[in-house]
Amino acid sequence: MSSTTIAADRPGNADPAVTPFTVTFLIRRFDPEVDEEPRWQDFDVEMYATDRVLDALHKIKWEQDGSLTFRRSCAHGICGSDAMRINGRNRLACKTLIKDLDISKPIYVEAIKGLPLEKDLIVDMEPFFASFREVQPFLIANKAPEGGKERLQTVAQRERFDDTTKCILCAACTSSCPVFWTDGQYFGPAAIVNAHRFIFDSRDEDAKVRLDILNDKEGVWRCRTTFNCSEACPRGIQVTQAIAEVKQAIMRGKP
Amino acid sequence: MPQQSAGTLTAAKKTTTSRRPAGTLYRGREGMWSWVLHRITGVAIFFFLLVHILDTALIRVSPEAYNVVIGTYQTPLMGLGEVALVGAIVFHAFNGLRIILIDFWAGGVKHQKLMFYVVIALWVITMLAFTPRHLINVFSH
Amino acid sequence: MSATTIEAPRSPARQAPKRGVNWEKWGWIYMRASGVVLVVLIFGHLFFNLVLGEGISGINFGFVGGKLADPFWQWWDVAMLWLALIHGGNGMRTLINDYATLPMTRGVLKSAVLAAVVVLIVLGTLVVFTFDPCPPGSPADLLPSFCAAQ
Amino acid sequence: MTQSSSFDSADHTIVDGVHYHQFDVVIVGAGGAGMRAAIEAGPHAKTAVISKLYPTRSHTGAAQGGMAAALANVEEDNWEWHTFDTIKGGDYLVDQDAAEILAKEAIDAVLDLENMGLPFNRTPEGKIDQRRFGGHTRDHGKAPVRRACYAADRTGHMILQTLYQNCVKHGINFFNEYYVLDLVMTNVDGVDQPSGVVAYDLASGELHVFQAKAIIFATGGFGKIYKTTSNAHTLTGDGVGIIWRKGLPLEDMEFFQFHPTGLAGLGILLTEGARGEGAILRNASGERFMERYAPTIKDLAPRDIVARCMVQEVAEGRGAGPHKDYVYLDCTHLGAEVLETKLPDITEFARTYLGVDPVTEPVPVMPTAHYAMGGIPTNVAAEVLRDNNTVVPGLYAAGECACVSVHGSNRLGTNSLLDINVFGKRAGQNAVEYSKTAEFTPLPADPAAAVRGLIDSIRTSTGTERVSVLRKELQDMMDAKAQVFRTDESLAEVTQTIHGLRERYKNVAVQDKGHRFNTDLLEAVELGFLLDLAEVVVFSARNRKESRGGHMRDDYPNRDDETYMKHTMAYLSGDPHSADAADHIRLDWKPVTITRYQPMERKY
Ligand SMILES: Cc1cc2nc3c(=O)[nH]c(=O)nc-3n(C[C@H](O)[C@H](O)[C@H](O)COP(=O)(O)OP(=O)(O)OC[C@H]3O[C@@H](n4cnc5c(N)ncnc54)[C@H](O)[C@@H]3O)c2cc1C
Ligand code: HEM
Ligand code: SF4
Ligand code: F3S
Ligand code: FES
Repeated sequence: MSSTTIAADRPGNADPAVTPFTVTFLIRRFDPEVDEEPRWQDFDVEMYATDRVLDALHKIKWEQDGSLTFRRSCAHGICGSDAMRINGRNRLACKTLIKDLDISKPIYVEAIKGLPLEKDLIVDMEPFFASFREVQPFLIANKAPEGGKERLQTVAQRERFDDTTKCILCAACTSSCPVFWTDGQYFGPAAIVNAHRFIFDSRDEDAKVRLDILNDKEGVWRCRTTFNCSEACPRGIQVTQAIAEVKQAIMRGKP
Repeated sequence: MPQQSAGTLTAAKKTTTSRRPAGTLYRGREGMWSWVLHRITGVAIFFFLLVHILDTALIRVSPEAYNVVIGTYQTPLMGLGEVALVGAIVFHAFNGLRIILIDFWAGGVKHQKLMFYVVIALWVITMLAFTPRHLINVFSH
Repeated sequence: MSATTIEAPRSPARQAPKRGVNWEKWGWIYMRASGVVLVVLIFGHLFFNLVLGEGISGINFGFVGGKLADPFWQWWDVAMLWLALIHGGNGMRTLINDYATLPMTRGVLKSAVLAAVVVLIVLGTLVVFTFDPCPPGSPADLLPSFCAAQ
Repeated sequence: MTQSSSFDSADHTIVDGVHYHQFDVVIVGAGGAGMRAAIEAGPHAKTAVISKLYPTRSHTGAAQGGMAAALANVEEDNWEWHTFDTIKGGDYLVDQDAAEILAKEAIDAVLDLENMGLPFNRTPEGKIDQRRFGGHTRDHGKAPVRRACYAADRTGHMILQTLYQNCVKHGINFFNEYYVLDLVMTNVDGVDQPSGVVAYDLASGELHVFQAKAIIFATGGFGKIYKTTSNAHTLTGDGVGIIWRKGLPLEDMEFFQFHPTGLAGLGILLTEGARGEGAILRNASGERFMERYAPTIKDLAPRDIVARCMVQEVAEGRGAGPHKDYVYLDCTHLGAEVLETKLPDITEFARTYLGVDPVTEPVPVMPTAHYAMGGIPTNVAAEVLRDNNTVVPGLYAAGECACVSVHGSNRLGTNSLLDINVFGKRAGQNAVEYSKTAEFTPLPADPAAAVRGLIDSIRTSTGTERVSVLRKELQDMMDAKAQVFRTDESLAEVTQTIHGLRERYKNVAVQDKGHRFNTDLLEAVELGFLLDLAEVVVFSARNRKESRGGHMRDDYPNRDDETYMKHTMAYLSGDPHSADAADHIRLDWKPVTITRYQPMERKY
């Protein structure tokens, strides 16, 4: 696997990276068929500085305990499968390098918070996607484009919503939000980000509906600007900024 | 179909699924901790305000009654409590302004961390000015 | 060159809220507007009462009565009373919505906050506008200095 | 349960613990091809999309550079040139009627996506912007042309999101994290007809049988037969493997594309769009070596050629780094502005994963296993073929798992995103048409029996072999012996290894014996498919004693049109455990459709 490639194959490594060292991982396990409560379990893994937390999880699963369960696919931060809480912060395991963590202490890994825990690092994503679907995250444009061609859009108009098109629906933001943790009813930053992506798209004709949806009790007004979402977003989306822009648009009554 | 087959599932499904993970404390940054403080101070001020209105209302009852109650505010212990209260109000007020700037000033989101440290700095300055003055008043009588 | 035509979307699962006054939005705006005014009012209040003169030790019926005899301070305090209580009450409502998940508890707590806010606003306003700074029969040394002149 | 919208329990019955569903159209796979088909099928027929991943996790989202279409938005272009480039790029092993359809329908495919909301980069006039890409030329090879429509270096991400958004709009039924593990065939009048699929629900471990009139396979590639690959961990070729095990043929499996610019040692892709924007490949001494190999289009030569040149540079000692085992992709002259706006993601990949900043330093790169040109043979209507001419009624395939063949022996960059849209759409439309007149084929008794047997045997196995060990041996071997350069000897060695691994696989055990979210178990199942597919790749490769496109034989370095101007068709024809692959794999040929362009020597 590319992920377990030893550092010696890798270019650009400073020397310290070539010697492996032992890292302790504390992982919050939960087997729904056995456990009543989640429990912490520790694993020692040989790692290189340039390895990622996902590599460690793979090493544990493949060499020590096959029952360790987590989602992953692309292994380079574009599919959004492996958001988890690493040392108390939401991160993608495949984008978190060992060298960026303090390995003198154990590394804590647990599932993201606020969504129902299913098994080990897996949570039920359905409530998350349900919120996403509710903001009508698709282009609504009733007029046919001229001449059966593309709808025109200036470079500046395209730039307006560029940031929020990057979302990979990993839920790192929503599950880092203290307001979302409270009762799980809040739409959450990810849904707002995806609404923003269409509200500010010059081709879209139904920004009003989305603004109405987010003007709801569980909508943008529940955001308390705690910025956890922006800190957590692996795509570097300025989530709180997007939420602020939606709030402004609601107050203006138009995008 | 045989019992151990993949198609059959053990019954306990629903009872064990939906549980909210607790786990470690989330390590948020400036934004989260400022909110935690804002929330705590807001609640504290609210409860103080309830009491404060009631005690002030005693001026309608009689000067004596009012003076008795206000007298308790002038004890050294309460004096320290007042420092805490003013500290809470000052933080809540400055951080409230920070939140308002985040919401309405275009550069607010970008500079929220800086503004948090400004809030802390202003809070320290205000408290350095207020505390000695107040404690002298409390302890010199 | 025909591009795929796309039919109307399914109806949203959560109905878009009906038009009308949106309390969440106005509550949010109110928190900010009142916050700005409150900074002035509360800081003024604290400065006048705790910093000037003898600070807390100087506060007694005479001091407060003297202040509240002045319409300027009357309106100052009433404004502070209303703005702060509604601000604080609305803030408490947010907290209750966040942390009290049972509908029953939510209802009870919110009613309690509402009751407290209403009662105190009424009480406070009445006190400020109806009280007499020089109640007859009270010892003169407890009263504001101007009472003697009456 | 994790399906998205209107699925409710009243829709299905449970018999002996197995859930039974009925849909007119069942689509396996929710990548670009699957969801493009769903958008066609959903509104007109009762449709289900079954996917082992949440749709937005599919690997289409990893595609970066662009999607080709001769829109001529920025310079003169037309679909005939695009057709020619596709055919030449595929080293003439392309079925030319299919390539023509691909190039012609490309224009609508891009406009469809734009109209669905895809945020393409724009020209100053507000039209869809286009960039250069390897092998795409004006007027039959005169010079590179701007043909790739793109959205920064996130084109695939935008396509995947846009298609998912439109599936939400249409309220498509998704069954997410359901692993399809078998195609159910019913013997009707002596002929096996597809009647449904069997899926394993990851969340519960329960089995679901989906009876369907029309079934579309859109399960993507199988890059995980290699160690160094741009493909996701989940691209294990399950769909192709299922078809294989049914005795249906696989086409042109020896042609696997190695993308020149994978991050060295990691395989994470840096798009060809980087070279489209002007980045240059250099060897250790800083020489722009592609000038020597392809004087006209240099770094923008097709991938097979560039990959080969890179491996050659390294083999001849001109590689860079402490082990002289990679070359450089030099973007430094592009400037921070271009990198941050047009290539932001790959800039970040290099920074995150290698700690190299492309703005100031050249990035170490080496070829990485990228794309399967071969797969399930289909005609241009996306119907799956049972042999060279006969279709399997009601069975369709589209996307990377299918072989139409528009890519021949080497796919041009940006033609795959195009492929999934053009043939995904066709598959969807044709499946609906078919389902309107067809009847349900009755299911056999206990259609889930085979899958249940497979799952149970792995779950209860007390063997001693570990999945990860076997998989690593397979992948290491494939990288070492069946990569960019192959010889009869190296391929024979891999065949031996695979046979050994297959024997050991019988003895594989999993530690997780549970029912819920048992990914341990599924990795074991996936390894089974990897072994099957690797064997077909290697066996087909041994049989093609020539070099063409992505298939480079050191021992037969020339293209041999006389003997090999034809597609390989491989069939499973015996017990896969037999020691000699020839005892269980039967190879056949299928002619290449040639319409306008006679094979010529391929020079750039
Ligand atoms: C890094 C990278 C960059 C690329 N860049 C470009 C580019 O710039 N331009 C271009 O044209 N092409 C590019 N390609 C190629 C192109 O992206 C892919 O070939 C194409 O996206 C494949 O789409 P697909 O729909 O066939 O498969 P995928 O998107 O891989 O989807 C496969 C689907 O099948 C499902 N599935 C698989 N097995 C099962 C099963 N057993 N049961 C149920 N569901 C299953 C999966 O869940 C998934 O939803 C790139 C590829 C990679 C890897
Ligand atoms: C001094 C000036 C004040 C300012 C500038 C101010 C500002 C604010 C602002 C902007 C908010 C909204 C926070 C958000 O939406 O995230 C808020 C919340 C709150 N305020 Fe104030 N406030 C002030 C005084 C008070 C007073 C006097 C009280 C008590 C009565 C109070 C109690 C609260 C409470 C309970 C909240 C809710 C906290 C939360 O939801 O997290 N505030 N304040
Ligand atoms: S906004 Fe960022 S953190 Fe949130 S879901 Fe999208 S990519 Fe993930
Ligand atoms: S974390 Fe939550 S409170 Fe707002 S700023 Fe982000 S949504
Ligand atoms: S595995 Fe795809 S984002 Fe981490």
